[in-house]
Amino acid sequence: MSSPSVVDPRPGAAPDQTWDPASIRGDFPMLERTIRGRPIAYLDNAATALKPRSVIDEVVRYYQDVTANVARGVHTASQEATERFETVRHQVGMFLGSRPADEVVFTSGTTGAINLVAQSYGRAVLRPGDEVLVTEMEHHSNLVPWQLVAEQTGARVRAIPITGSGEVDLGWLERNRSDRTKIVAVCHVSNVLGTVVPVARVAALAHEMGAVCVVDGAQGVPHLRVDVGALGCDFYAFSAHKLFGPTGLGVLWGRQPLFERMPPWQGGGGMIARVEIEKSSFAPPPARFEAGTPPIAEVFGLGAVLDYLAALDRRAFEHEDRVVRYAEELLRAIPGVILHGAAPGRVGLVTFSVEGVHPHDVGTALDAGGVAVRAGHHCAQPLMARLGVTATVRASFAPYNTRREAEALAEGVEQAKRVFGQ
Amino acid sequence: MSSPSVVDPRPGAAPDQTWDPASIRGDFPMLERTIRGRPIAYLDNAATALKPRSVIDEVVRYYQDVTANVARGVHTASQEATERFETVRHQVGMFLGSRPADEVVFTSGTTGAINLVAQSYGRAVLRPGDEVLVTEMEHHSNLVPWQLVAEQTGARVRAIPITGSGEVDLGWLERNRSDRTKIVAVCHVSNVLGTVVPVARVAALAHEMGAVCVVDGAQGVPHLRVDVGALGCDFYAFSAHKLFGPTGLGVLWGRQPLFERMPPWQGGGGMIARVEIEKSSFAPPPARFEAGTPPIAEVFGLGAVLDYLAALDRRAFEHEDRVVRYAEELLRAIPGVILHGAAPGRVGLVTFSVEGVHPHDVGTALDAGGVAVRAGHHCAQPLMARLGVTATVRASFAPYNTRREAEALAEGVEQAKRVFGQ
Amino acid sequence: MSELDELYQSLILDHNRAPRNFRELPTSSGHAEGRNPLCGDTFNVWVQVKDGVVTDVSFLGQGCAISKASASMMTTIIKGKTVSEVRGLFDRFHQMVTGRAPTAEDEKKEARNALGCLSAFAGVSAFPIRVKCATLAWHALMKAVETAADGMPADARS
Amino acid sequence: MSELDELYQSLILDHNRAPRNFRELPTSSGHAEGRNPLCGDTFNVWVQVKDGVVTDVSFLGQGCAISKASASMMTTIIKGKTVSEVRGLFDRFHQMVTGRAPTAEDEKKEARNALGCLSAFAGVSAFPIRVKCATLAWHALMKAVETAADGMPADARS
Ligand SMILES: Cc1ncc(COP(=O)(O)O)c(C=O)c1O
Ligand SMILES: Cc1ncc(COP(=O)(O)O)c(C=O)c1O
Repeated sequence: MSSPSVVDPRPGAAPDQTWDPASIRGDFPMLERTIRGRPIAYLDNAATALKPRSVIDEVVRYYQDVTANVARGVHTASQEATERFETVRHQVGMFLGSRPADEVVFTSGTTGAINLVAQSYGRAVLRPGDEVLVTEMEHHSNLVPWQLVAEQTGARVRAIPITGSGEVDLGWLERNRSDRTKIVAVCHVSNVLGTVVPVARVAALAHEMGAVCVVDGAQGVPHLRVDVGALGCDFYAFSAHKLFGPTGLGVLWGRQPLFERMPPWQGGGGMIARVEIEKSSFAPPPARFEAGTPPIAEVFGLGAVLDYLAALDRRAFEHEDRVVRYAEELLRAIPGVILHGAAPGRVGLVTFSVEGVHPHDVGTALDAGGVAVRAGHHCAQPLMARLGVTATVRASFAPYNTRREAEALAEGVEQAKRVFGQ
Repeated sequence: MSSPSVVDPRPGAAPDQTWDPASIRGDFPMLERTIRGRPIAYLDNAATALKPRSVIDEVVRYYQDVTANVARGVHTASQEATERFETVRHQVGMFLGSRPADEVVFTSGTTGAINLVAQSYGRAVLRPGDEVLVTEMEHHSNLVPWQLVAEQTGARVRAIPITGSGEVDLGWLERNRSDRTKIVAVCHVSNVLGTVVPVARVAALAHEMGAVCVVDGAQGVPHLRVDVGALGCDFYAFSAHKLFGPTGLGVLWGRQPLFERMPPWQGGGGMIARVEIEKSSFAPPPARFEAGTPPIAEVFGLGAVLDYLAALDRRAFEHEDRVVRYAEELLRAIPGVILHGAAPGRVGLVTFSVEGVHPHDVGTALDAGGVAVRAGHHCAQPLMARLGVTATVRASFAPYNTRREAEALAEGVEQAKRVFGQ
Repeated sequence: MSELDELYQSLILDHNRAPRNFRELPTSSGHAEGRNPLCGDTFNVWVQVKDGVVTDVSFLGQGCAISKASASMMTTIIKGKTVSEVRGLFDRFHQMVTGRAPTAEDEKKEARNALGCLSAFAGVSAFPIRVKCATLAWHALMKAVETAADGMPADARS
Repeated sequence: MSELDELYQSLILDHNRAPRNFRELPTSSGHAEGRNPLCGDTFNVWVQVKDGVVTDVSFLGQGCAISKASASMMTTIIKGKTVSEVRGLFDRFHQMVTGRAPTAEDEKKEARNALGCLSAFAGVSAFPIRVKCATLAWHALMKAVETAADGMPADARS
């Protein structure tokens, strides 16, 4: 098992001191593969991130050495699995800013987590005429669940507009919030523009109206240190697979007093107190919200992710930032490339269009050079409409990405332009 | 990668011809571990089954070589992952009796699958006074979801009683079904009694009333060849982890015309056709029911399971049956042991009580001898009430289990009796 | 020739730049919309069918080079063909772009002859994810032809 | 002694077979129910608290040997103790069964003295899943004592 290189910055070292991604690239087996005969330049991290060896090993460990269901058996393997499972719950609490473990619910993903809040909290509190505010740049996973519960309850979904640079229009929020505002659901980081939403401000504005603030942190946790206490939000959701972890697992963090009052969403094993044919009573949170056998191997893997991140040199993220800025510079220098999003402090990605070349064709041209990006609407059709496009190209980064990969990206774009004779 | 031993039965070979589980035990790494210094006797397969090496390897392959999100990217890895993902969907269709792949929805588990049917189909069709019939021996996962939707719609959940031997009382069903009966939800195999429910009969009785038949196949697929066409049911749910596959993944099979008319349950990426802030339109099934990033590595693993099972000598299951009968015999011979369930043709497990010794204490005594069983209510509290107990001990089997392990079970029970001086 | 150049042959680039029959038909007997859920690209296809023969066809829409060129080339090649010939052509085209082209020498030749300039799309099979792009307009066409076949004026349908 | 025999010491087996104070108190100032979600086992605990001292305590319920013996032994040991002594005792007990007992020799000895016959449950730490069983009645007791502390008659509460 390889482990991340931990280099203590020397006292007084300059903050932009070089950190070499080569020190961790060996941890990620997927970086060894080739695409059409070339080394892969994986710039689709916002879709799903690559997994370090230690995470894969921990998933394997569950399947090889600790296979058992959790919270159900008196036998040793079940007990070991349960202990590990609950330890990771605790770790997740710490990761989100030292929160008690019973505020951590394991779900099937960010999408599952937001549907849970919508169907349990939302359905219980929303009345006809109430409003759920989202932003114009939400991922469908933080929009459609609210549309569904709005339809069920007679509430309405409205979008906080974004400014030309891709920032949330807080003035609009201040003017348009009212006592009908019950839920304000925003992303922490936009998966298209990289904008960091000022969650603390949004949450404060929501709370003044008695509304709760739900944060889609799918793109937050991979790039920012998250402290839900400091953010002041009420719910925070993320996916393990975008945080270098396994597929099939998400986290919903929620404030205990809210969880306590929320009805269950799904019914099944593990979430009950007492069951009779005609009625049942339910377990306290977090169990109340975890019906059925949970994603156990996946939780093991997430534990290894958190260990990996804890040991990772924080300069890795400064390096990531620099590579993103470098990619941006290179692309900006190419005539006909239009960059989307210009919010100060944006993180993790560059989204762009190439004049006269469809994003899919750019994507294919890049793929032919081994560069993996995402071309499409990024599950953010309302934002595409706002930007006046149907699709864009997005290159998204992680600490293991290199300046060389940013260059391969720019070369691929040049190549696409050449093919299309622009 | 080890693969299952495939021995073609010689023509005319006796059907009970010996098949040696040793021929596959090497495929299951977990069988190498020890419990308290003894080799593990894993008899908790109904809680979760052990995983063959080829399944673990396939999960690892996704994380090492094909990491990408599915159905979203134009790049090579995404394309490879998507192809494999859809191939497994097709494989699952074949596994369930050659059904078209668009009748296969991937979920988070059996529990997720049944909640999907309850909240999408059930919520749309149930009216006040309508009835959902389940059996008295359902797992909470095939009961509580119906209670929740019944409460939301004013419908009522009623239980078809079971007979003294643990069979579904079909006479009761015939007498009590009516045009208020909208859904009949039954397990294929009871997770406590091992009873095989005559699904074809139940489905026919349901259809005569215009009701649909939902089958909880969590304990069906590990022991029976399933052909949903022959069963005549409308929905069939199972969990990969109980079928020697990964955690975090389930399957909902459903008839295409029903799926076609069902509204989405969860909202999110991947299940939409067109999204605007105020409203969205949805993709056709199965995508409509798969919001968010699906459990991709898990689906890869399930593909390997189906390959493994296809290559597995069918005598393996006859062997399993014989070991179950042997365990039953050994236990029956111990004074003070009470066996629960006596339905002819029951499969996979033995559930019992030991007079004067609490099931947890039996479970701990067995664990001390390396024997892993489940002691508890098995998420079937109404059945426990019917049996007049709060908990039982369940030993559940798979083809890799041996006669020696059945003996270890009986010895452990004797040991528990000795400790408690019975 | 690199895989990329193979995919984007000059014929394709030409049709992408200057799509043929890129308009709505003034009168049509069939119309359908095709949508690529991956990228949100949409094409509208109109057909005029008379006595089982496609007498005119056109399209409009937004899309990538592959989908646009494929739509354009489709319109040029099917005009004057019978509906069943069009079906056969689509089958062959589909086989080619999914890499399931015939392997026997004579069948291969026959397929090449039948496909004509559509052979330019052979490179798509190296990029399976782009198959949807190459067949988007074709699927819409087949829908349009089916609605046309029932004899109702196109306007009476949604 | 095997781990199993260590867990089920004769004292535990004796209390399991013949639980002490296995009844409802005729009058009590506090009552609570404890439920083990794992197995559905339920215990009811009643306490009589006077001037901060537990003057009487009893229990009823179904459970495994560990939970029943633990409940029984608990009732015998806390009678006459002050509420804060009971709290301290539960802390020590909890530490022992979770395997977090003190390691320093003097503290160890002190703990052993304080726990008295409760030391019979030391073997539970080898079976962590059984910790819930060993502490079930204790948790109920603490709840009962808390409700008792507010001075309202038990019947006035749910
Ligand atoms: C009969 C039956 N139904 C449903 C389930 C629930 O399956 P899961 O927990 O994988 O969702 C189980 C197993 O726990 C079961 O045995
Ligand atoms: C901002 C954002 N929210 C939500 C999601 C949905 O996450 P998942 O598909 O893992 O449920 C994603 C990623 O797809 C995302 O980028």
